[in-house]
Parts: sequence; structure tokens; C-alpha cells
Amino acid sequence: MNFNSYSLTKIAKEDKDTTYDLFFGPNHPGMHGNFGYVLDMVGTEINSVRPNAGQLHRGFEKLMEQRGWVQNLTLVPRICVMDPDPNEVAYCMSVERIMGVEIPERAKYLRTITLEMSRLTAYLLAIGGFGGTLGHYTPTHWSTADRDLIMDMFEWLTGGRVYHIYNIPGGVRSDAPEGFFDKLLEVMDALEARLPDYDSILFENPIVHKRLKGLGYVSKEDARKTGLSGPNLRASGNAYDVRKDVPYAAYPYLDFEIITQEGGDALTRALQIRLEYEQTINLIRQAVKKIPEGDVRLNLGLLGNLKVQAGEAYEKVESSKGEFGYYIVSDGGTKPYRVSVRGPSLPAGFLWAQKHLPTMKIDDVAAWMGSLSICPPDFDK
Amino acid sequence: MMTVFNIILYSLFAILVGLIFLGIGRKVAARVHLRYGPPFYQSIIDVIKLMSRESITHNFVMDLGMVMALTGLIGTMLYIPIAGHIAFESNTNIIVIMYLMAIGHLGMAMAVSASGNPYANIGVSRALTMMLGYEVPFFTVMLGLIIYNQSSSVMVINLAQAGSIWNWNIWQMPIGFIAAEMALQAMMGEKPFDAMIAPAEIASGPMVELSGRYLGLGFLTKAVGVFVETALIVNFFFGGGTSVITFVIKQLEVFLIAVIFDNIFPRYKIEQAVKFLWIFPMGLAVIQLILLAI
Amino acid sequence: MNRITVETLLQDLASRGLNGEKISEQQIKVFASKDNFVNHLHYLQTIGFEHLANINGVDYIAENEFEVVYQVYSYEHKIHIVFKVRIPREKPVILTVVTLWEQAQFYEQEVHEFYGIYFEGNKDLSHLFLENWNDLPPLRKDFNTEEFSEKLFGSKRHGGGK
Amino acid sequence: MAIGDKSISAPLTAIKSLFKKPVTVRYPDEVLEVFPEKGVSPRFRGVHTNDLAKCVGCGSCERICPVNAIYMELPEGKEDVKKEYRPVIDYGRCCFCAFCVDVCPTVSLKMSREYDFTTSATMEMRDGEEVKFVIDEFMFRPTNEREDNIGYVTGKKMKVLG
Amino acid sequence: MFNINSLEQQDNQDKLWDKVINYFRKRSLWMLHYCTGCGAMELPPVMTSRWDMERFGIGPMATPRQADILLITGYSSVRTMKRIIRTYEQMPEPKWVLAFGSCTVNGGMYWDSYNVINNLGEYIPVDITIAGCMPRPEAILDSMLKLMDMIQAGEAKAFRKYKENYAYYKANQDRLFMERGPVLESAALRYVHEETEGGEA
Repeated sequence: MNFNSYSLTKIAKEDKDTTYDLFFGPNHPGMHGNFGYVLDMVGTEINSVRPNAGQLHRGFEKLMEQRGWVQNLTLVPRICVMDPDPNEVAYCMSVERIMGVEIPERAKYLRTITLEMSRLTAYLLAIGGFGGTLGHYTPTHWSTADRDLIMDMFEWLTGGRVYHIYNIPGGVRSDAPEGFFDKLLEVMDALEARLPDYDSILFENPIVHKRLKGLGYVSKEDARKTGLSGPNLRASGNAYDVRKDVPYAAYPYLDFEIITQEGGDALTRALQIRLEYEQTINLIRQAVKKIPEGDVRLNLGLLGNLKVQAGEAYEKVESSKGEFGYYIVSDGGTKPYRVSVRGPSLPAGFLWAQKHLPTMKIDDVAAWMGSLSICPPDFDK
Repeated sequence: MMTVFNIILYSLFAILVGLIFLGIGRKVAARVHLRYGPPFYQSIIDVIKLMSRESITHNFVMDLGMVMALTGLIGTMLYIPIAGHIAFESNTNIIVIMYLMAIGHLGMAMAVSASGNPYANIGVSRALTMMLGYEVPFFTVMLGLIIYNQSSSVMVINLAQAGSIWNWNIWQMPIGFIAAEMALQAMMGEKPFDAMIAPAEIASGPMVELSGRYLGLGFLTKAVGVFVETALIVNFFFGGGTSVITFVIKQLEVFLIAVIFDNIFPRYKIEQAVKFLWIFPMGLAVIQLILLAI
Repeated sequence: MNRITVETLLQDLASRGLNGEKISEQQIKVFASKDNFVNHLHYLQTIGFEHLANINGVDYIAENEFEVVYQVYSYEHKIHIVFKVRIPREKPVILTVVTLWEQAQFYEQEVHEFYGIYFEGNKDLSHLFLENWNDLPPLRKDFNTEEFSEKLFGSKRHGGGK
Repeated sequence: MAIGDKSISAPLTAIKSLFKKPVTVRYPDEVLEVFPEKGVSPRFRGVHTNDLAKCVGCGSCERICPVNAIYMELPEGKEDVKKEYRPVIDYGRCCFCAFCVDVCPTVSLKMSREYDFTTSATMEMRDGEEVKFVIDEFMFRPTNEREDNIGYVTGKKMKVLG
Repeated sequence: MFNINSLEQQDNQDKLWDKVINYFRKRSLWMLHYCTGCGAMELPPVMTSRWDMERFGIGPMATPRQADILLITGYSSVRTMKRIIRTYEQMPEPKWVLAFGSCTVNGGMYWDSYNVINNLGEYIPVDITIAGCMPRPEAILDSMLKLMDMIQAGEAKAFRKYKENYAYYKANQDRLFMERGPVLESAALRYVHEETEGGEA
């Protein structure tokens, strides 16, 4: 039964007095990050929506023009808090492309491992997010605690828990400490052993199915045309993955298939995350097994005064939310001339909000937002 | 004079037990989450702190409504026998209980809609819709009990189950018990039927504008509500109790089952919840009624 | 449609009057004029370049020009095009591509906000991120962010010390 | 059964976690025991330590610092020559990237595993006008002493950026 | 109206009752669930199973009316600042503010950004500041415990400072939010597009 078909609502929508503005966010427990929608409501139904962005705007792209090439590495991970490493790698890859250098093999593998670990943390947060938005806090508690296992690994490898600043142009900053890979494999086993628990409590839960099924449907064609990327795109049946199509780091040496699903609704996107989570664990295991010995960094001279010849490049990396792209213009100086960041969330956060939300009730806004893995900092910049 | 003393004693007892139940519930929920959780007396601390805070009121109706919600539930509690003790004796007290239990929600509705916050209004409309959802199956089960015992006095139903554990109504009418448990989940506002609170959707709904004392009263209402609802189930299906302690332990068991279910399901949307309540518990209750009639 | 390579694509575009350069095996850059770039983008869209990743501006203050860059990708051919259009700095007006890609609406709003470039045909160019903003669009090279921060927020180059 | 099929009984299996040992680290009483040593990891980037005898006042750290958190200061009673200057670190700016540690030529500047840098005196009102900001309290001055001197280990090569 | 003298009298009254009530206040700190910046990323581990701050009775709350602590988790842009102040003023007393990370002290990473405020203490009174980018969960817990001690000792009274020096705070806030002219002179270079002109082009 479609509640929109009630004639009362139809009359109410035309009457100016019965509609009211509801501020969904930024200060709202269901909101992912510091972002908001201004919903024009009739009763509990959404009439129209206006994104209320800009709370996280820091002017990254301007600040990057003020700082040196290496100094910018402290800024880039802060563009996406949940999944910081793709930013570092994409930035470094762009710089390396302009300089025309190839990094050592071991560094490529280490980059791959950090990227995949970062993806795991983001997926675990996403699983927690699904729980939180549906009022199911058990998976939220579990997944955030499991995420900490990987954060510990990051802390051991790089010295930072959330912001690692591990990749630099020419490779990575330091080699892995002794015993790191064994411990990492142990953590992977532990995480894999937890998967049945998540399955039973979240992905097989009948009420989760009831809530998410058919929510926020995106068709195959629309997903390609409107710039969705990552799991959202693959959940609509498009076999596109930057790791396969424009291979970078050590992905050409690893064996994996692109996971696609038909369906395109929130439930499919949740399952997509579940499936890719398993794949990611597999990828880390492969990378740890195959990692060669050798240098971890090219000698590019004194990096503090690094100069990059004039040129430009757009390099992209598959993050947990989709395609992160860095377009960098260099004029040959010690600072970038222009860095432009392509965040994956903008099409979902702005365009699909205006398409999807007016067909929904207030109940589903948070769950819808979580299912499209919208991360406000990357479009607020 | 004795009655007044009784009333105060009963309500203090209910509040205290209810608050400790809430604290134990948080502790158990924490264990499901693989953590330790707060101490069991945390809810009492919370309430005392809330009472000492600055309270922002919007108008007179808000003050009145919150008090009405609490007194409504305390009034209900006075008609429920606790291990044979009862504040007001009455022959037809199920009818009174049915009537009084709604007052709590109505008082809350009055108070929070006076605040004018749209989230609160949505929350209250959800709470009242949910009430519509669970009262029908719950009272159908009660009707079964009344028919079975030929009396609408909780005391009589209670005494009929005395003696052996096999006299309990849970064995006499198990289908009705399952229906009542489902309705109880909704009555206590536990998941999957907590659409009226729903922090991720409507920012904790009715409580949006409540601060300080008003929120403290809300907590007390919740605590007394938990006490009343579990006491009803214990009286109807678990044969009451020989002493207050066994009664309270039985209540705690009923409450903990609700808490565990609360932690393994997400929430239904309000229309899904009402649909569910009107199909499954209602269906079971009607089946039970037919079985009794035959 | 056959899979096209970077070389054939560059030839194809050259025959349509577009200069291009190869950046890597899967990436080229293309220079277009502001008069007919929408037609070129439309053509690219029809031959499979359906993914508009981003629109961003670049301020070439020495040449007194803005550049609007369209990042276009083809899922089919796996080629990325950095599509560049130059416009004069005094009168930064360019045609919109909202008719080709819906999400361009927000990218254009963003470029307008940060560079002051006007997109003709875009109905809504309101500010997305900044509030109460009366200064130059912030990403232009002649806007000094440190000076702004000093005046409005009282920041100092060396904290509270010096 | 395929992954993600509906199952009414599946959620009930979560009850078994009631009987598992909680994963909580009860912090003030317990600390992390994940790494070879107790507490935070050996590479953790905490607050700085500086071996004043080794420091030569070269100012590399000041130049590399991405956020202008470091500036060179002359300790009291010292001769005004470059090698007597010592870095002052402003934790109101520091982003704990450890670039300064990496470039330090004499390995005198290190990062300890200490992370606690909390202060309660945020501001002080004098006559309702003057304000003493917390900024000054968040400075790591040459006179400050820290005990934890395990240091940020950069791996095989000590100097990573140089 | 509000009277500063009465406040001082209140301060001087060191009753047993205050000590008792302070115990309950410190054992039940509810924080507002509002992530203003990236520092919020270390809050989930603290709130959930790994560090479990509910052991101390600290929990997230949905609305400012119910909350005791306001966490400013990291940098705050001008737009966020407006919402922070509005939120802060909605919270009932007693209320406390915890500032996370370097950004709140002296601008942090974004000290020269055109949209991020530099010192939070200029706009609202802060009780505790934690350095770090971002602070570890242990540091967050430490600061919470420290706040508890301060509450028990009756030292955490920044919210009174806000009332006493409201004019100072208000002036600083107005500088950001009131209609203002251009800050820099270069704004005169702005190009204003006219529709008719656009039509010709």
C-alpha cells in the first residue's frame, strides 16, 4: 500500500500552511557526519529536500596551494576520515605520474596492504552504520570493536591510529616492523571468524530485509550516468572497479574478481559491502604472501624541498566509497599549482538525495544515507 | 491515612524496582555488545542528576502533562497485586487497568506536543499509533483470561494459578502468552517496536524538548511502566508470587527476555510495526480465544 | 562498438578539430574552445564516455585566464580524458553541461562558488558551502587566505609565541 | 543458503555473546596488550622529546613543519647565534605527522609514546576584557622535560625524508 | 534579570548538598551526539565495546536539551560555529564543553584557512582542552575522568563565565555572523555577471 496515494496528503501538499521545514542534521543522531538536509515535510512525508552542506568546508584545495609537495600529505588524509589511505595513495600517484617515476615493488605491496586495511575499517564502520541507523546497536558495538583490531595494526605499522601519513611520493615512509605480517594474518583470521556473527545478526535479520528492501533504488543506467562509483555502482550491476580497470599499486599481481550484484536497492548495497569485506580479507592475505623483499622508497633527494616538474595528471583510487581522484597541476615549483579532489559522495549526497528523498518518509532518511555510504567531508572539502 | 501511606510506599517501591530493572537491563545489553556496561544503579544516578538540573519549560501544559503521565502509571500500579498485596481492592480491576494505562501515554502526548517541536510531534503520533497497535492484541488476550477465569479481577486470576507450577496460565494458554509477550515488547517500547523513540530517525522523538526534571519524570514514567507491564505478565501467566522477592525475580526474568530481544532486532517502521502487531499477536490471541471458547 | 585506444581516440578527436596530448596509456588531455565544447562533450558521451567524474576550475592568473576542466571517463574503453576549456578572466562565462550530466549541477555550483565562473543556462548558482561571504571567490589566486584568516579569526603565523 | 538470505532464527544466535568475555579494555585499570610492549605501539607518534645537548639548532624541523607549529627560540641566557636556538612546538598546531622527527639531522628530536596532553585552564578573564588563551600552555618549550624517551622509530633507515 | 553578585554568593555557599549533587552529576555525564569535525572519528571506539565509556555513566544523547557535555571534536568552520553556539545556548545548566584536538586551540592544521576559526575559547567557554590530532581514545577517557574530578571539586564552571562575560563572547560571535562587508580589499575585483550581458556571450 502506498501512503503517497492518500488523497488527503495530496491536498495537503498543495496547501502551503500544512508543510513545514524539518532540519535533518547537522545535529541529529541519524546524520552521518556534520551535514544536513532541510526537508520540506507534509506530516511525516518528505515533499522536497535541500542539502545543507558546508559545515565541514575547510578550503583544502586552497590550503594545498600554500604548502609544499610533501607537507600536503598531512592534509590529504583528512579529506575522508573513515577511509584516509586512498587519499594519500591517490595524491602520491598523481605526483609520481607527473614526475614519471615508478616506485619499488615492496612499496607497492605495502601500499596495497594499507589501502585494503583502510577499506576494511571503512566497511566495518559502514556495517556499524547500518546497525545504528536501523536502531540495532549490537552490530555497531561489535564492528567498532573489531575495527579497532585493524587500527592497532595501523598504529603498529605507521604510528598513527586514524591518520597514518604513511605513503609519500616515491614509496612508503618505513618498512613494516618485525612480526607485523604474522600478527596481521592473525587479525584477518579473527575478522573472518566474526563474519558469521554479522551475517546472522544483520544481513540475515528479517527486519533488516524488511527495512532495506526496495529502499533507494538506482537502476543500472542511472548509476553509470550520474557518476556513482564504488560499491554503489557495483550493487547496480555494473562491473567497474578502478583496481581492475586502471590498475595501480600491486593490484595487477593479485587475483580477484569484481563482485557485482543486480538489484540496486539499499539491501543489495549492504550485501555488497558484506561480500567485498570478504574479498578484502582475501586480498590482504594474498598481498602478505606475495610481498617481495627490497627497498620501500625511491631516493628522490631531499623531500622537504621536493620540486616537481611542470605537468598535470589525474589519478584515481578505488576507496570504500568509490572513486577518489586527484587532479594535480604543477608549475615546476615547490608547491602544487592546483590540486582538485574528486570525492565519491557528491552524486549520492546531492543529486540522489533530490531524486530519492521526496519519495520517502522521515523513517528512511538515515538508512538511505548509510546505504549510499555518503561521507560528507569529501564533498565539503 | 493508611491508604495514603500505602500509596506512597507502593509508588516508591515501584520506582525503585523499575529503575534498578532499567540498570540491569543496560548491563545485560552491554554484555550482548561484548562490553561491561554501567553499574546496575546507574539509572538512579541519572534520575537524581536530571532532577537537579535546570529545566526548560515551554508552558503550563508541559508541566501538567509530565506529572499526569507519571501519576497515570502510578495509578495503574495501585490496582495490580504484588504477591498478594494490593493498594486498592477492586472486583473488576482489569477494566480499570486497561483504562488507566492509556493515561500515561496521553499525558506524555500532551506535554511534548506543547513543546511544539516537529520531531516531538512525530514521535507522539507514533507512540499513540503504536498504542493502537499493541492494545488490541493485549486486551484480546486479557479477554481470554477473563473468560477462562470467569472474573475480571487480577487477584482472582492470580489465585487461580496458586499451588503447582503447572497451574500457571503459561501452560494453560501458551498461544495467548506468546501474543502477550509480543504486545509487551511494544508496550515497553523495546525494539523492534521502538519507532516512537528512534534516535536515528526523529532524534529520540517525544523526549526531544525535555530537559532536567521533565526528562527525569519521563525516566520515572518509564521505570514505573516497566514495573507495571512486567507485573501484569507475571500476574497473568506466571502465577504471581508467594513473596515479594519471588515476584520481583519473575518480573526481572520477563524484563530480561524483552531486553535480549531488544538487542537482537532493529526497529520496524511504525506502519510495519502496527501491521505486524495486528497480524501476528492479534492472530494468535484470536486463536487462543477460539480455543478457549471451544 | 570496438574498444578504442588512446592513439585512435586522439586521431578521432584531431579530425574533429580538438588538440590532444597523451598523459599515460589510459589518460589523455584535450584542449577545447569555449564556443563549441559542449558539442564535443556530447560527442564523447555518445561514443561511450559517460562518466563525468568531476568539474574543476584552475586559475591561470599569469595568462589572465580561467580553465574549466571536465574529467570524463569511459567504462567501455577504460580511457580518462582531462577535457580543458579556457575562458578569459575578466568575463568568466561558460555554457553549462547540466543537459548532458545531471550531477554537473552541483559541480558547477561549486566551481561558481570557488572561482566566480558563471555557467550560462544553470538555473541555480547559489552558494553551497560558504555563508555570509562577501569577498573574492576563495580559490582564485588573488585571494589571500592567510591574510583573510588573520583579519577575521586573528590567526598568527607563529601561534601565541612570537 | 546464500549469503544474506532471510532467516528468523539467525538473530537469536547473538544470545551466545552473552556468555563470551567482553572485549573491553577497562582503561584506567587496564592498558592495551596488543603490541610487543604494553600500552601504545612502539611507533606511536606522541608528544615530542628533544635532546638539548644533541640539538644543533639547524631549523630543519621549522622548515618542514606543514602547519607552522615549530619555531626556533633562543633559550634564556644564551648567546644569540644560530646553533643556540632550540625548537618550540605548539600543540595548538601540531598534527603529529613526525616529519620533523624524520628530517632531524642529529636525531635529537623524537616523539615519545606519551599521548596525554590535557589542560583544564582554557581561558582566564581579566576584568572581563583581557583573555589569556590556552595557547601558551600548549607549547613545548626547550625548558620542558619529558621522561618517556622511547622515541619514534622510523624503521630500517633512521632518516626517512632526507 | 541575571545578577552576577548572586552567582558569587552561590559560589561561596559550599554546602554539603552541593557535594552530594556533584557526585551524581559527575557519575552521569551525557554528551551531545554532534560531530563537528574529524575528531569525532575516535569517539565511536570510546563509546562502543573497546573502551566502553558507559562504565563511567557517560553516554551519547540525541538532543542538546538532554545533554551535559558538548564535545567540539576538532576544527569548526564558520557555519559549524553558528550551530555550536546555538546548541550550546540551548543546553540547560550545568553544562560543560570539551574541546578536542589541536584545531580548537590555535587553528591546528587549518590555521590559515579562510573558513575555520582559530581559537574556540574566543567564542564559547571551554572547560577542558585535549591536544592531539586526533586524541587517542585513552586521552579522551583521561580527559573525561579529569572533568569528573573537576566537577566533584566544583571547579568546572566555565558556563558561568559565559554569562559573566557575555558581551565579550557576543562581540566575537557577531564578528563572524553579522552581515559584514568584504574582509579583504581585493574583494573589489569581483566580477558581477549580468543576465543581459550573458545572453550576448
